Amino acid sequence: MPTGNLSVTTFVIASIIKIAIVLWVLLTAVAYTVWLERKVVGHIQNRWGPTRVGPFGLLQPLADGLKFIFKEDLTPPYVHKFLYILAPMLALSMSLIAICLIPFGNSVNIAGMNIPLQITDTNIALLIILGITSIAVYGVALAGWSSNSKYSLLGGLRASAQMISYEVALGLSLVGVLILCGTFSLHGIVEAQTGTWFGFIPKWNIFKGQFIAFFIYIMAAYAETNRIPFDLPEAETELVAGYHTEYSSMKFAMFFMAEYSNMVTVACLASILFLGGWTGPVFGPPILHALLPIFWFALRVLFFIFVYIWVRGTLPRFRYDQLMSFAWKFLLPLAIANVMITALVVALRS
Amino acid sequence: MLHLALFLIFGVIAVVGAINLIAQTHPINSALSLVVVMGSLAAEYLLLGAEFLGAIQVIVYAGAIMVLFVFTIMLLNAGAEEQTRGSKVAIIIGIPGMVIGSVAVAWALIRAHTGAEVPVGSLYGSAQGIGHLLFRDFLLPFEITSVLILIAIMGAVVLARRES
Amino acid sequence: MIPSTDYIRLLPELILIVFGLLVMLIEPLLGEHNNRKGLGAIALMGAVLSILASFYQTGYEGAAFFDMIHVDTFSIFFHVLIGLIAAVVILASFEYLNLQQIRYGEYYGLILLSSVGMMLMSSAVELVLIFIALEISSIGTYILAGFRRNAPISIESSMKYFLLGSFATAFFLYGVALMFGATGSTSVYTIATTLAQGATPLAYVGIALMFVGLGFKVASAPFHIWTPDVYEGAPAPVVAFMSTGPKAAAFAVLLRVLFATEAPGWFWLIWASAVLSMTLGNIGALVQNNVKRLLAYSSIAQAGYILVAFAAAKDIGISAVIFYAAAYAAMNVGAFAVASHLANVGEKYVTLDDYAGLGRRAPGLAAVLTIFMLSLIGIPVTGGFLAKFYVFQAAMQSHLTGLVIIGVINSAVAAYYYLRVIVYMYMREPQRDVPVLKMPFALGVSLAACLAATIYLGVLPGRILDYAMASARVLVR
Amino acid sequence: MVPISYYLVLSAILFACGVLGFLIKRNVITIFMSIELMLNAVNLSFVAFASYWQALSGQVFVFFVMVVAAAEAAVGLAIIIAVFRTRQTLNPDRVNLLKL
Repeated sequence: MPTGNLSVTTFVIASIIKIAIVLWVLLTAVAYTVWLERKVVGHIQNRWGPTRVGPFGLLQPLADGLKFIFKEDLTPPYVHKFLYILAPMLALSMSLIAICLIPFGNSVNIAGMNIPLQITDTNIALLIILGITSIAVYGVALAGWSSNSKYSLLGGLRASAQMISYEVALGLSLVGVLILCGTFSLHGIVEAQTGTWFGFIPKWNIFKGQFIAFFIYIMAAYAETNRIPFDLPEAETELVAGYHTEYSSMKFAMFFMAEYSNMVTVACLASILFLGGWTGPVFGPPILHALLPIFWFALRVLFFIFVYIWVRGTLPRFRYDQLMSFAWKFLLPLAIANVMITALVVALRS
Repeated sequence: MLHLALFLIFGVIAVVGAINLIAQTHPINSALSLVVVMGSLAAEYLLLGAEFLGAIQVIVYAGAIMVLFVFTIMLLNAGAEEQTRGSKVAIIIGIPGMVIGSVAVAWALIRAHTGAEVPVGSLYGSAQGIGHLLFRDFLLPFEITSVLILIAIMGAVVLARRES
Repeated sequence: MIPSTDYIRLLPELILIVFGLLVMLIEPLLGEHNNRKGLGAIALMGAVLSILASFYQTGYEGAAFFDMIHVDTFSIFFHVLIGLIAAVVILASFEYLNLQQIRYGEYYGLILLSSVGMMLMSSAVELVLIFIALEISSIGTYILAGFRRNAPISIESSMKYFLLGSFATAFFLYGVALMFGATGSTSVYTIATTLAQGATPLAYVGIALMFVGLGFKVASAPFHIWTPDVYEGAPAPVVAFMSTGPKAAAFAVLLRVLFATEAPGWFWLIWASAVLSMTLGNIGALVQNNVKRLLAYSSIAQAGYILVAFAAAKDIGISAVIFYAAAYAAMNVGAFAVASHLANVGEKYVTLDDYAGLGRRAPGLAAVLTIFMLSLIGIPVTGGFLAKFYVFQAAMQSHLTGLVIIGVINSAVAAYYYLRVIVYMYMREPQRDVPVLKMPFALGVSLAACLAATIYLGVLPGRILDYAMASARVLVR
Repeated sequence: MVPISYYLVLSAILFACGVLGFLIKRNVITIFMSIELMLNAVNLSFVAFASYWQALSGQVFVFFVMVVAAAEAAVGLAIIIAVFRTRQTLNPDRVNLLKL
């Protein structure tokens, strides 16, 4: 049962509170990921990044947000109006739904009630996330098509082809983890990674032989979120801005937010699947017992986001045919080999 | 009660989506209606306890097959369909045939004593359960689907490849 | 663990898969303009080996893979038949592919892999596997139909075949679903035991819907509309393949589904479909000028004759079906092989007028085609005669006088259009200059094989008939 | 509690919609989508009957139907693209080298 040991009312109230907190944290994280990106990339390129608004430019996200809201909301003529409006909404809402399946920590005890730090847990959480990411393709594809512009259409075509192709590798890279953990529940996957070898090597999946899977996942995830070096759909030099060329103001902001919140989701998923989620040393008073797991989790997510930005500051963009052959001729065989080897090892051991 | 309400909500969405699929003239609208139908069918699967299938339905049908359709529509940039008079044979034989067939199926369903109420999720279609069946009893069909997929890939490549 | 005998029971299919993969892997290694005959030779070897493997199965009858397939004399017969059809068609395709500038070696791979589906159809005893096998054979033939890609007519026939075929598959699937609903199982034998306790309306409707799907695959009326168009557009050797192989396999499935499950209420369905197929097929063929279309209508009518045997009593009826399937395969593959040779580059010469005067220009070819036509009419000393004879005999013994009368009248009507082809060949002056190419060796071999089979079945039917009888007994048990 | 027959009726309605779409639509892609709708309707029947008989094999069947649908989609769309290349139209009435 979904309610666990709680009454229905408390469950609903707790869920609403959790949803509010998660949304707030997520949107703040998205805003400050943008800030961080500009800062880090700035430093990599030997400049300062945003400095004017607030100390260290910390209020820059706020200013950006206000700018998006107050800009003229232009709907070009000749677009397919319904789909043109639907597309960004679809993109954003799908990326927000995905986050509600992510567990941020183990359950906490508040006033005698055991509340899991997760909006919802199901037996097939991972599958649902995969389903949501595959629906998210529509946002991009429809944006490209409904704009009725060549650049958008090409960007949309490229993006949907890219996302479908990399989804195969992404899905296969998870199979190894699933074989080791034997569950689709994200909570269960983290549980399966608790403990250490020799007291100091954590039993994370990445150390259980899923090293290659981890890298396949990371590469596929970059492509899924359309980030450099796989940001072909919005390659400015050839396609203006790709599928969102014709979008402005809030609708553009929605795509923007969707992209960054997808980054956060992907980073969360990577931490859960490969790096043991919230596991880590827990000590001190009860309040620390509750907060430390969240801290460890956040640390890992932050690490991934930093790597994202680092890669962006470092690597050039692929060519489109290279991108496709990389997915099909390199990542896919590698992922299949990983699945086969993992399955073989597990089968021989049992 | 909740079960019935959910069934009705998603059932109505599915039927409306199916009708919209027929009523729309632009293929992309039809495709999106079909995605809606598939999504609500996934919800119906969840109501029946087939949670693994529900997820797979979204991933495979809505997320892969229909994306392929949308992709093709975008690629061909096909406009709204023209209203030509189709083959009369299809209408003259097809529609009455369909009506008779529907009546027959409805009659059979009503007579089939399937009015039994089954509790929500009484048959829990977990990934484990399906996996056990798939890799034991249905091992051969499972392996043979690889031939099916191979033949489909080969065919698609041969047919869609441009002449050099 | 799966016992090793299970793999022997799957051996013909496994061999075809391996060779299909081999063709696929070698094809990209060949240069753009290289000849694909080598691939054809590999494919031929695969087909022949799988026929031998089917014979080898004789000592290993029984169920395999958790009761998914059932190897018995019935399935072995169809395995050999399908293997032979594949081998002969591959032989007949060597020249055709060169002539039509088709440089895709996948052609041979597709023939082998779709044969896998057809073979599995004949041995599967589980509706899941039957469905997948049916789809393998169908998808393979959809693609093959569009293989003459530079001709719009070919790709259009592929599209027509694909759309109508998938439509029919959906009906078949719905039938399976209702059958599953009526019995709680998809295994043919479990269904049989459940149905023996009394059938619900669900089972009746399920059978009817499954018949729609299978009726489409065997091109029986009223699900035959696609046949002439698809046969006209598809490459001629492919038509030889898809008018015999999938049809034989679909008849095998129909036999299993109807008789092994003791399904209820199919008699009048089959009866009506048989009458309609014979009549519509023959009437349609009367007015055709295109030889491929003519043969298409003729194959609809032939399906009708086979269905007559379905309606007859079980054992003799089934053996008549099996015998007819073999005879039909021999003469139809032969007829289409001749048509594919005469069609020439771009399939230009396919009308009856192009056949005028063939008796003088290419006496050998004309004689061969004449024999196939006589066999299709049902003239003694040919396989077609005995096949028809057994069908009508079985129907007579089951007191289906009405059906026999309709069938005989139809055969008489049919004689007109088959004879018309012969008349054109021998008694008409050619209207335009139609070049006849030299007979290549491979095609000659395949024609000789068809001819030999047709005559053999007409003169020495004993062994095949005994075998068919034994298969029939296995099926009804 | 919902009787299984409700699910079956829903599935039958969807199937009929698919058949109707196949018969009256004049765009090859939409016709193909109608076929997909029919397959989906059948899947619902399978899941409902699986629930009725308490037999997981019904759900496994749906699994196979999805595989087949995917294979069909790949081939079908390739065929449609090839037809479009030669005829520049998706209207089956204009793809008429073959008379029906």
